[in-house]
Amino acid sequence: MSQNHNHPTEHHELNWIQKYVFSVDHKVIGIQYALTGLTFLFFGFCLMMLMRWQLAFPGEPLPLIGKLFSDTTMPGGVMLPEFYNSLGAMHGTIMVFLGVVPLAVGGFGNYLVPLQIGAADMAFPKLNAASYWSYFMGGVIMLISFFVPGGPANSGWTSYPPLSDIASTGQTVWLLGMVFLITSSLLGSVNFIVTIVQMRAKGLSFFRMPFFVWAQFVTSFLLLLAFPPLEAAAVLQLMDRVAGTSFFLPSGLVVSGNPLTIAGGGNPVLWQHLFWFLAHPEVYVLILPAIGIVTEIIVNNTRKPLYGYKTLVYSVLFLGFMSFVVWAHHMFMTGMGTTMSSFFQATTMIISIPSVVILTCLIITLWGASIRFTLPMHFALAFLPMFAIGGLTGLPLGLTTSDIHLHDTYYVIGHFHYVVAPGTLFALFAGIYHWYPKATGRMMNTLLGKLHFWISFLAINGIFMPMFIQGIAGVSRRLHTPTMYAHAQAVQGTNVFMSCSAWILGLAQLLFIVNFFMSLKNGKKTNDNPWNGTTLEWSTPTPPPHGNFTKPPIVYRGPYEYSVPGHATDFIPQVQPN
Amino acid sequence: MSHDAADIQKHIKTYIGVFIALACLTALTVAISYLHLPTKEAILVALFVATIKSSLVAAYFMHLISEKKLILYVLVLTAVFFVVLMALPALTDGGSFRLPYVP
Amino acid sequence: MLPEAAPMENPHYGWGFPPDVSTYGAVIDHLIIVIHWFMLVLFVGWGIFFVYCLIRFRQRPGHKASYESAHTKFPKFLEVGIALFEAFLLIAVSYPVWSKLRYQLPEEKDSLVIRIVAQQFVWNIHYPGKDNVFGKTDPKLISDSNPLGLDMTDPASADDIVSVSQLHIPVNKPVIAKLSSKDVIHGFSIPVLRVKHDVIPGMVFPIWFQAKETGQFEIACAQLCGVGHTLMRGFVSIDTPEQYDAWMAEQVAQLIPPPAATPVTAPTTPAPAPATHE
Amino acid sequence: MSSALIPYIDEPHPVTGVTNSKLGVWLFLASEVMLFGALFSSYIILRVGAVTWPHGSAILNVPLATLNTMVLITSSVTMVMSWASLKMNKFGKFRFYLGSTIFLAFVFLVVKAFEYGAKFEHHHFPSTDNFYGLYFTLTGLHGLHILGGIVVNLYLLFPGSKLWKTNPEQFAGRVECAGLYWHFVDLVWIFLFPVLYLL
Repeated sequence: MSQNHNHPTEHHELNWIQKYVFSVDHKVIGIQYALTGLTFLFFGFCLMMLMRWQLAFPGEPLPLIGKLFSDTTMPGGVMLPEFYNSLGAMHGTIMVFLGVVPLAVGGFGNYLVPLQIGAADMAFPKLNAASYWSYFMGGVIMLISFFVPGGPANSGWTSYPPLSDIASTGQTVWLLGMVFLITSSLLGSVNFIVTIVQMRAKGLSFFRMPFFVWAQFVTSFLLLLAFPPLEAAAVLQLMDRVAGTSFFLPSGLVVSGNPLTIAGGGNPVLWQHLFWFLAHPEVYVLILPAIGIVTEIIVNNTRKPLYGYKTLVYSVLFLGFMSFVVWAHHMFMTGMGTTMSSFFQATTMIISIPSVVILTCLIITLWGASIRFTLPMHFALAFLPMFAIGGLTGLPLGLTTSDIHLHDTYYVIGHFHYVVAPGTLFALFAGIYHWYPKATGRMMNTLLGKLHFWISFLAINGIFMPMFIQGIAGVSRRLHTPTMYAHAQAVQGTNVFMSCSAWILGLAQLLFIVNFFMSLKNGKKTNDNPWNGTTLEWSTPTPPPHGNFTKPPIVYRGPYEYSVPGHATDFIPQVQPN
Repeated sequence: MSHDAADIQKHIKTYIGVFIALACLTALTVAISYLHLPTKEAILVALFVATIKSSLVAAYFMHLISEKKLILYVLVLTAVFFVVLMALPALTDGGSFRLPYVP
Repeated sequence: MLPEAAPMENPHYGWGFPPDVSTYGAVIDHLIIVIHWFMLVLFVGWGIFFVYCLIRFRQRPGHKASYESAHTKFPKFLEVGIALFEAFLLIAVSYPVWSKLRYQLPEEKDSLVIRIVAQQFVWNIHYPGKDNVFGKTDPKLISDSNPLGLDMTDPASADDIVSVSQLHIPVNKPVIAKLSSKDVIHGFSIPVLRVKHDVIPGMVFPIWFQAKETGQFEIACAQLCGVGHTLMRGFVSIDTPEQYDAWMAEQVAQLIPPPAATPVTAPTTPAPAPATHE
Repeated sequence: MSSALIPYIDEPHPVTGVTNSKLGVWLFLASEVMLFGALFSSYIILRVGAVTWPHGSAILNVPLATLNTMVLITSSVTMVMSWASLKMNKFGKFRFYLGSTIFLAFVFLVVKAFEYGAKFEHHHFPSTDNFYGLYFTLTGLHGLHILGGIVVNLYLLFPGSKLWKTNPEQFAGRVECAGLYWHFVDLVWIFLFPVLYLL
């Protein structure tokens, strides 16, 4: 039950562990989320860098690093297909559930939402800590799965049965880990919604909220209502694997010549429905906070009000709503009938419109601006074309006819990575560079940051752009040895290019890591409002103390009052009375 | 909260009334099941009775009948997605063009 | 267990689409190309505006941001335009083409009807033989020599041909393939024929395709199906009618009458199907 | 800690009219609706796709389940009565009613255990067929929810009831929230009962 204790005693000194480890302060929890999420992002990316060796040079031993691996994974440095499949499955799982969502929702959401709405903390601080630790447990369980016999889950991050039902132990551990991660998201989403509904500062009506808060609000509803079906599916698959039920196993299965001794009568497509009922809204869970962050940064750096604030709000609400009724476009090739495939194609086309609206609003905001090319602005601006590519390439996948050729090819991978990697991840980097001074009181190094940006920007396009070429050529995804096929052999050169880009991207992240830690000590000290921002988080002391605001803030105006004519400064904070 | 003792007394009467109604409906639904209606009718009747029962619980025990609008909005939203979750997978699966599996 | 690699002749694979040897593939390719032109126009349009804004409205001394938003109806036109174009693609192209490709199967009597039974990690191709009737199968009878579990007590089974990962089809004749799987989900894909469908155990999907050119090509698995997903390569040989008949005759010649042992293991009465029906 | 910073813990928000906890519990219940919704949706798909589907009343123990239904309904009444007692400032009565709720919840679980035991004795396991699979999964998950409710109610009955002395309003709010959850568990059973046992 979601209640927190009410100790009337105020402030007694907390020891280090209470303050920084088992803290219930939303800012500490936010930073915990962000750091854990960033660590997992890097780890998940390392898995991919390993896979990219195999893809670029199939069957050749990986020099140096390859020797570190066991004979069950990379004997002699050559990657086994089962290990490749494990890496693929875990890359997806870690990036989505342990990396991006915790960083975007857990990290930025926790840190910023209470600050931006003028609250002292989240509505349920203990629940918030429980949410983090549940996530942490889920992460630990996922890591443990690397050490169980047979390796971690190897049936893809989508875990389609029957393959996942008959997979090695790692899949069971994966399901357990997912249960923890889902619980964490559910606790978090309840907390966000209650906080946003109940705890906005005086004067902060819904339509004065910063757009980031709106994005988090919609995201929370998606998590709240879309995750439970996956939890149900995980329970059913767990029963299949542990108790011998056959919810996802039809009758008459014969695996490598041996008939399965099961009751049968199940339906493998049922899993896909339950999985994608979550996983499509999950795409918007990944992208909405990113859009929120980018909006904040773009408005702040254009020094003018946001174009079409209300349009944007209605667009994300509509986007969130529609995301629940498009999921079966992931399943066009599972034999659905004319009516339903027409329905899902239509909803898929409809959901593209609000994305266009959002992008257009953000670009038109640039008109008449005075654009400050700060470091976070670099990443925020890069987000726009990258997200555009990601969104546009969804179009041929959303139409069944063109999907026939592109389904389950690298085109799909290119499409969603453009949304999530140069899209969401760039937004998250932008957010880190933007709010780092608020959290630490110091700026991050601009030169290192710009190097990080330009190398990452070029490298990340170098990874994902060739995927469209491979997809058009018809290369199936999840191939351990792409050179097996003549049509894939023809585009094998792109694989070498992509892999090199990926390794360069990996190296570029070292610049970020160095910058992140170095700036903690050596960064230039800043005042409370280094970017001349208007929203409430810039009205707190830096870093914000426990309880955030020195006195309860009162909000007098909308979130983006920049360059108001006749005003001395080019920005009016929301808390400024006139 | 604006409950005074007299209010609560009235509530308690309602609770007992609801309890009796629930008990009767439970008996009813069990009794109907012994009639062995055709499957379709049986499902309709059983779900109809269950819906009445759950509405009673939600309306009176969970005070939804006098609950604030905010809560109702949340529940309406949930109900919409609940219907989506019930209907779309079943429709998609039922309408598929696959042939029956003959081993 | 792996089939020998067949020699690859002709196909001019490269960047861009794989060669299209199907009778209907052009419309799929055209749709993809049209969408990409549409995407390119939008992206370049946006990009020009974007870069123009970045240059013209950069921060510099003497330049101030305006509080007023741009007053323009342009975004509305753009959004409506995109919506209309998408509606056009959907209603005029995707719906009719998809329903033709997926749901309007050619007449069975004019087509070659085959079963394709996927398993980890081969494609079993089941030809009905001369009688055009598939023999009964039963998962209980599946063995190394009988990958489909053909019931040899069924007279229709006698002339059935089972080919492992070698699909031979005659050119210019529609082929109806009934897809099913013995174990996990596979993805039946022949890029050059622009045909792809998931193969899901417990269900049978009838799909069709038709080739307009002869040649040797590959079948790929599109869905992750386990350790050997990559190795699940099949071969499709699109033959002239003469070549096809010759190949078929060769298969028939190899057909050995079932050894006496088979009828013993087979149940005398047809086993009650432990099956999943629709 | 320092919850003085967090408003609307014991008094409702002036605009929304609810406390944080109440909104939180309702949101949690919304997610529970989707959880059980997914399971019911699975039930529909599996049942429609099945060749044969047993009639629940033929193989499950309907009288025992009817008894359990009555036990849960009664426990719902005692739960709401315990809240009403607090509202009327009768702490003793509150303890009696909440205690009864917990007792009835245990009765429910014991009956359930007997039911499970009988099934196992006859070698009916989740793996027997999808009907039994769903029966055990759904009732098992529901049983876990009952167990969760028992833990919460035990907390409110013993250590948590100290709050009554310092902040009765907040304590009543907690009991109400626990009640909402408990009624929801009852509500799920109201659907499970006909779906599994009678159809």
